[in-house]
Amino acid sequence: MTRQKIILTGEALDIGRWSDWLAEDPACGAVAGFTGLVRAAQGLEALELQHHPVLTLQALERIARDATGRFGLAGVVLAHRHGRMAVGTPIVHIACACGHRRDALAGVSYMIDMVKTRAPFWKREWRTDGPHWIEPTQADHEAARRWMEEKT
Amino acid sequence: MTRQKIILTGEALDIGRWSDWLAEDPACGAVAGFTGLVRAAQGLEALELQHHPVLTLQALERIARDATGRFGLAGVVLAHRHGRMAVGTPIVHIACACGHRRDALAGVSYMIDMVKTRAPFWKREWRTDGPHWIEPTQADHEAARRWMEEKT
Amino acid sequence: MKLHFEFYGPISDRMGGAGFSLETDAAPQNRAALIAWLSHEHEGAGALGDSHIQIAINDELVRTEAGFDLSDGDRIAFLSPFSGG
Amino acid sequence: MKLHFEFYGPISDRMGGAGFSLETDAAPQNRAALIAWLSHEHEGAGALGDSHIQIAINDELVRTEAGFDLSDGDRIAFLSPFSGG
Repeated sequence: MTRQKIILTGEALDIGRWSDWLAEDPACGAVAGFTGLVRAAQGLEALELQHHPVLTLQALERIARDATGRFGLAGVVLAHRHGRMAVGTPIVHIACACGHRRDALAGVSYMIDMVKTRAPFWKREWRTDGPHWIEPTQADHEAARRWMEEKT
Repeated sequence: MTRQKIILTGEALDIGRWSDWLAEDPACGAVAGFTGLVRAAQGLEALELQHHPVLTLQALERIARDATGRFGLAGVVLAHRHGRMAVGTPIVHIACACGHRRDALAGVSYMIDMVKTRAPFWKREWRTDGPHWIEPTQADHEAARRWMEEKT
Repeated sequence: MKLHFEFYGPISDRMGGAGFSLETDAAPQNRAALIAWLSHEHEGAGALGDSHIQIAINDELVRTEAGFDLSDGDRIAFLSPFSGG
Repeated sequence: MKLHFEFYGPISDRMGGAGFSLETDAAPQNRAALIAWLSHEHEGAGALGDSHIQIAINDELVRTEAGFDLSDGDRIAFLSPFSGG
């Protein structure tokens, strides 16, 4: 009976509204969240996130389902932008609600680690000198692998 | 140059506004948060949080300062209610902003663990059969101790 | 001299409320002596010996192993183990 | 038969765009043969051999070790390593 919202959109993320929605469940004493935003950098004009028309949403759904089972979550929000975004724009928002803080926080960590390397997105920075693809870092790959190894 | 808001109040927490405020810093690509709420339970009518008129705010300030130094945070919100609260009411809200997700998430975990056992609050449930003091759990004590041991 | 006692959290139930004041000519100079004296005056005070209870003098936490030097009008607070969040 | 190719992420730069279509009478039946054939047709296609690039056929990820059986009109997508969030 998990409450969940999985959103893939080209529009601005409506973060406040989802947090309120998650906190409505009186059985949940803990709501943890994460928002990733376009970070200012020298010469950065915009960040572009490309996605796959079918596989990306499927991957987000699978990540949310896995987190729900693994951490016993009562509520999940996983929202991801695509398209071109200015500095300061939210790219991804994740929130987990459940009875206790440990599981809510772990659920958020798990989902952001998975979204970084296991969801079909491709990130491109538009800088003053042109476009540059951004690859996930080695640390990103290791973070995802660690979760796979410590199967609960 | 950390931006910070430390709030101890008997009024409802204004969570959405602080999250927006934290996300305003364009140097921060990551904002993590946690909200603890009064969880519904059989016979629970209200939760009461008592505090100390001087020491409680000092402790919150110290916890935020320690987290800022330890995780290199660029922005911190630590807000805690006192008084009597109905089921579903936010008790504590924590948010951390910084360049990268790991530190933001760790900062939130650290602060909630510390708030549970190192800030002078006393929690009392008002149930249909009267008031009951709530002690921190063994797990709460261990969580706080772990942070002390793994000094960075 | 007059000393003011404050009780926070569960210990306040044992002490019958949030606080009281006492007069003395010979103020106790360490935690054990303080609790022994309070136990004379109040039957629940034995519970104050719990090592998890912290003491603050005039709104400042003190390490009580070293003893302390109380003055007229001091406020001594006994803080039950914390449970926030 | 006609096959449609799609390229996602950095690999699309190497392949000169988001995709193209090709005709063949003998469809390749495994990843190595597919890339060898594409390399004939397009000079950037060697880069598709990178083992981190995943393949989806008709919007379904496939494990390419086992080989595959392509049909007329199939869409074969090459997905560069993901970088979300």
